[in-house]
Amino acid sequence: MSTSVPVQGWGREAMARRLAQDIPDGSYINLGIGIPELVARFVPDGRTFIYHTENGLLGMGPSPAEGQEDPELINAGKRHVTANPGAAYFHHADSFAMIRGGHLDLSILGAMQISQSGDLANWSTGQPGAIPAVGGAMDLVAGVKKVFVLTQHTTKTGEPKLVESCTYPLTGQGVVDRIYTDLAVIDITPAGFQAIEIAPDVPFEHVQAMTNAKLTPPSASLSE
Amino acid sequence: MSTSVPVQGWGREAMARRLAQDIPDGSYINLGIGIPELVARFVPDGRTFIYHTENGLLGMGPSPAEGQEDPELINAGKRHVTANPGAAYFHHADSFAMIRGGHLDLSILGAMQISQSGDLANWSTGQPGAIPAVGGAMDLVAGVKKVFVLTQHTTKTGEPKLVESCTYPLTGQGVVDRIYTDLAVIDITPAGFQAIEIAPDVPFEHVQAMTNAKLTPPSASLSE
Amino acid sequence: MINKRMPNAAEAVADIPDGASIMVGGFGEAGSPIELLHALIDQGAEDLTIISNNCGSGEVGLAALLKARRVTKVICSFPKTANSTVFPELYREGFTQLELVPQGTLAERIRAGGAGVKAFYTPTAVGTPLAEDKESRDFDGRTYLLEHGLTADFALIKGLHADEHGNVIYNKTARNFAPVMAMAAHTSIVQTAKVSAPGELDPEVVVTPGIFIDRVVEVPHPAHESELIAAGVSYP
Amino acid sequence: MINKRMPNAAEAVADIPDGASIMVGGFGEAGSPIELLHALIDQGAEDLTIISNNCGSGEVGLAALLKARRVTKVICSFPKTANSTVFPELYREGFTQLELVPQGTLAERIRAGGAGVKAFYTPTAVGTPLAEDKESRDFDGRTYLLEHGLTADFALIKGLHADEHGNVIYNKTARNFAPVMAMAAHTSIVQTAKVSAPGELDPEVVVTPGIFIDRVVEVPHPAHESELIAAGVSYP
Repeated sequence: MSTSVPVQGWGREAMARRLAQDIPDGSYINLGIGIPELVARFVPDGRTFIYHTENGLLGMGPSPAEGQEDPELINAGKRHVTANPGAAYFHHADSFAMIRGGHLDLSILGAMQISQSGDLANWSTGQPGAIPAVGGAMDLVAGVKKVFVLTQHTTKTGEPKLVESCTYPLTGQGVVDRIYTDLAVIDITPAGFQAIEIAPDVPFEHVQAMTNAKLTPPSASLSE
Repeated sequence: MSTSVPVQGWGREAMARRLAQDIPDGSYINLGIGIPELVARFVPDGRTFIYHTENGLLGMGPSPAEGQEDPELINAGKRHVTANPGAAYFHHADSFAMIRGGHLDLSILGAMQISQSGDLANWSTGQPGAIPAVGGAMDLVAGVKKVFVLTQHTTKTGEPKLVESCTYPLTGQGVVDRIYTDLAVIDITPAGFQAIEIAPDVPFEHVQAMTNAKLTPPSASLSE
Repeated sequence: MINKRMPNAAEAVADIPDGASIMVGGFGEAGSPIELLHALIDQGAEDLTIISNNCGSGEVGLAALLKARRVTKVICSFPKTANSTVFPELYREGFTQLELVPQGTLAERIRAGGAGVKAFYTPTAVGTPLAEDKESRDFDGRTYLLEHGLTADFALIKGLHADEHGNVIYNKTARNFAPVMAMAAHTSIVQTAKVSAPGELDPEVVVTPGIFIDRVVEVPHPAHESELIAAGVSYP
Repeated sequence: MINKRMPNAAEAVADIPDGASIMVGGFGEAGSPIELLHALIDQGAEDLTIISNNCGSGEVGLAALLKARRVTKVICSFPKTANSTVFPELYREGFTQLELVPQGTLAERIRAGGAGVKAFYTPTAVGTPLAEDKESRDFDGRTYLLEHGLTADFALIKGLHADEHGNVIYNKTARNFAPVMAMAAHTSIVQTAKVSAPGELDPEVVVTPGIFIDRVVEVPHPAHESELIAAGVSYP
C-alpha cells in the first residue's frame, strides 16, 4: 500500500451520480439532509423518481426560483422547495405511516459511523453537553425498504466511518443495505463489508486502509 | 300494584322528544339505528346538534327529497341522508378515532338488555345458528363520553329489558349512563337503577314491576 | 415514467392467486368496487380471504363472489344484510368462516397494518365475547385489549377520480375504508370514474397519495348494488 | 348555534393555566402559530410542558416562549436549530427538561392519543439509546417498542381557512402536526387567515373536522418566523 501518492476518489457530485444509477425507475425516495439531496440532480435518463419529505409532501420538486419561495413549502431540511405535478400534501402521522409501513422504496442518509453488520450511527456523538436531536432518522431506517448511506469514507480528520462496531449511539441496528463513499460502493453482507466497485484510480488497499474492518474486494465472492 | 288498567307510557316520538330535552346545545351525537334516529326530529328550539355517522360524515342532515338520493351518501343504517353546511367527510379510521378518542359527546343506542351496573347487550341473542354481526356498537360504548339508551321498557313479549345482570352477550361493561323508555327515565348509579322521571299517569309500581331489578323512585335519594 | 393505469378491470385483477387475502372497500353499497369484484369472479381465483365491513347484498358484487364459492373466510364487522341470504347460507354450511371484528377495531387494525404499527391497545370490546382469547392489559386503571395490525395481499377499492400516479379522491361516504385499505395491502387496485394525467388533482385535496396505490382502472359509469338488485341482476 | 370563533388570540389563550401541557404545531417555521404563541407570552402562564417537533428559532414564537422561561419541559424530536441558542442554554442550565422522541413516533403517539389508542408497538428506535427504559416485545421474529399515546391540555395550531364549526384546511407543508394535535388536545385552538360561516368549505376537502377544534381565531396576516428574524424582532 502506498500513501505517498495523494488518492483522489469520487467528488460529492460523482458520488451522488453513482448512487442515482442504482435506483430503479418509479422509486419512492426519501433524501436525507446534505449530500443525499444532491442525488435529485442526477436522475438517469428515462427514469422518474418521486421524492418524499417527511414533513408532509410526496412529489417534492426542485428549489423555487428566487422570489418564489413560500415559507410554508419546505422540506425536512427546512429549505424552500416546490411541488411537482402529481404531488400530495398530508399530515405527519400519514407521512410516517408511509415510512414505518414500508411504502418508501429507498432512504438515502448520511452517516457518522456504519458497522460491518449494517448498524448506523448518524444522530449523536454522545458527547456530554451535546443537545440531543434525532428527527426522523430512526423511523426511516426502521421502516424504509432499502437504506443507502451516502457519505465521505472518513471524517474530516481522517477517521474511518466504516467500522467493526459503532462507538457512537445507534440510529438503528442492521439497517444499512449499501454504502456509497468517495472511495467505493460497498454492500453490507452476512460476511461484512463487500466492495462492489472502487473509484477509478483508487487502489483497493487504500480503501481497506481507510476502513476499520475487513473489506472484501469486488472480485471476491460474497460467500467466502 | 294494579295491572288491571292498561298502562300507557310515552310513545316512540314522545320518548325521542324527552331524550332530546336533555342534550346540551352544540353536542356531537351519534344516533343508533331505529328509534334513536327519531331524536333528530325533536331538537329543542335554539339548540344545534351535530350528527356523526360512523361511515365517515360529521354534519349529517335529514333524508333527501325523493329523487335526490345519492347511493354514495348514506348513514350507518345504510339509509340515504344529506350533508348540512359545515359538514366534513373522512375515512373510517378517522371516524372511529372520533368515537374511541372520546370526541363525541353522546351515543344514543337501542338495547336488548341493560343491567343495573350499566352493562349493555344490544348486538346478539347468542342463539346457536344466529349470524354474528356487531358493527360499531362496541366502539361507541367504549369511546363516547355519554351513552343514552332509548328503548321500550320491555320486549315485544313483555320481558323486562332492565335486569340485574344481562343474559345476552355484552356490548360493553358499565357503559350506560341513562335509559329512556316508554315508562321512565332512569339513571345508572352506583346504587343501581335510579328513576328520575316517570311517564305521566304511569304508577311507579308498574315501572318497578316491569323491571327485573330494584328501581329507586324519583323522590328517593341517590345515596340511600 | 410512472403510469399506474391498467387497460381494464380484468387485467387489473389478473394475477390474484388462489388463497389470496383481499381487502374490499365499501360500507353498504357506498364505495363497493363492483366492476373489480365482477372481474375477480370472471377470473376464477378461489379460497380467498375477504376483509370488508360487510358481505354485500343481493347477488352482485361481493355477495356474488361469495355465492360463487370463492371465499372461505371473511374478516368483517357486519356480515348480515337485509336482502342477502348468501353469507348466512355459506356460514351455516361451514364453507365460509367468519372472524367478527368491531367496526372501529377493524378500521384501526387495517390502518395499523398500513402504518407499520404491529399491534395496539384499544378499550373496544373489553368484557364482551369478542375479547375472549385476546390479551388484555390495564393502563391507568382501565382495561385494554391487544389488537394486531392487519395487512392483505390485495385491496380492491373504488374512488371518484385518480391520476396516473395513483393519487385518489373519493365521493362522499363512499370514502369509508378505502384509504386505510390502500395503505395496508401489498397491491392496491382502485377503480375510478375518471383517470387523469398527474397535475389535475390539487395536491391539497388528495385523500390517498399515489404511494399507496399500485394500479388504477378507469370505470366511467360504475354500477351501484341497489340499482343492479332493483334490475334483478344476479352476477354472473 | 355553534360558533367557535374567538375575538382575538389573547382571549383564545386566556385560560391556559400554569403547569399546562400544550401541543404546538409546526415543522420549522411552516405551520408555527406565532400569534397564538405571542399571546401566550403576554398572558403569562409558566411551568409549561410543550410538545412540538422543534423548539423554534431566533427569539420569536416558540423560542420566545422558552426564552421567557415559561417552559420547563419539551417533548420534541429535533430541539436544535441553526439560528437559536435559546433551547440549548435553558437545557444546559437545567431549567428546561427534554424528552427526545423520534419524529414518527412523536406523530404516532399524538395520533394515538387523539384516537383513543392507549399504546402501540413500533419498530422505530429498537436497539438505540432511545429504547432504554422502554418495554420491548417480539412479534414474528422482529422486536418492537411499546410507545404510549400522548394527549395534552391544549393545542395551538395554525391553519389557512376555518369555519365557525371548527373545520380547518391548511397550506402546503404547514399542515404537518396540526391535524393530529387537534385530535389529541383537550382544548384545541386554531389560528387561520380566514374564518367563514359553515358551508364555505367543501366537506370533501376539510382536513380537520370541526369536532376536533374548540376555538377559532382569525389572524388575517400571520407572521413567519424567518421574516420576523430577518427584521430583527425579539419578542416581546
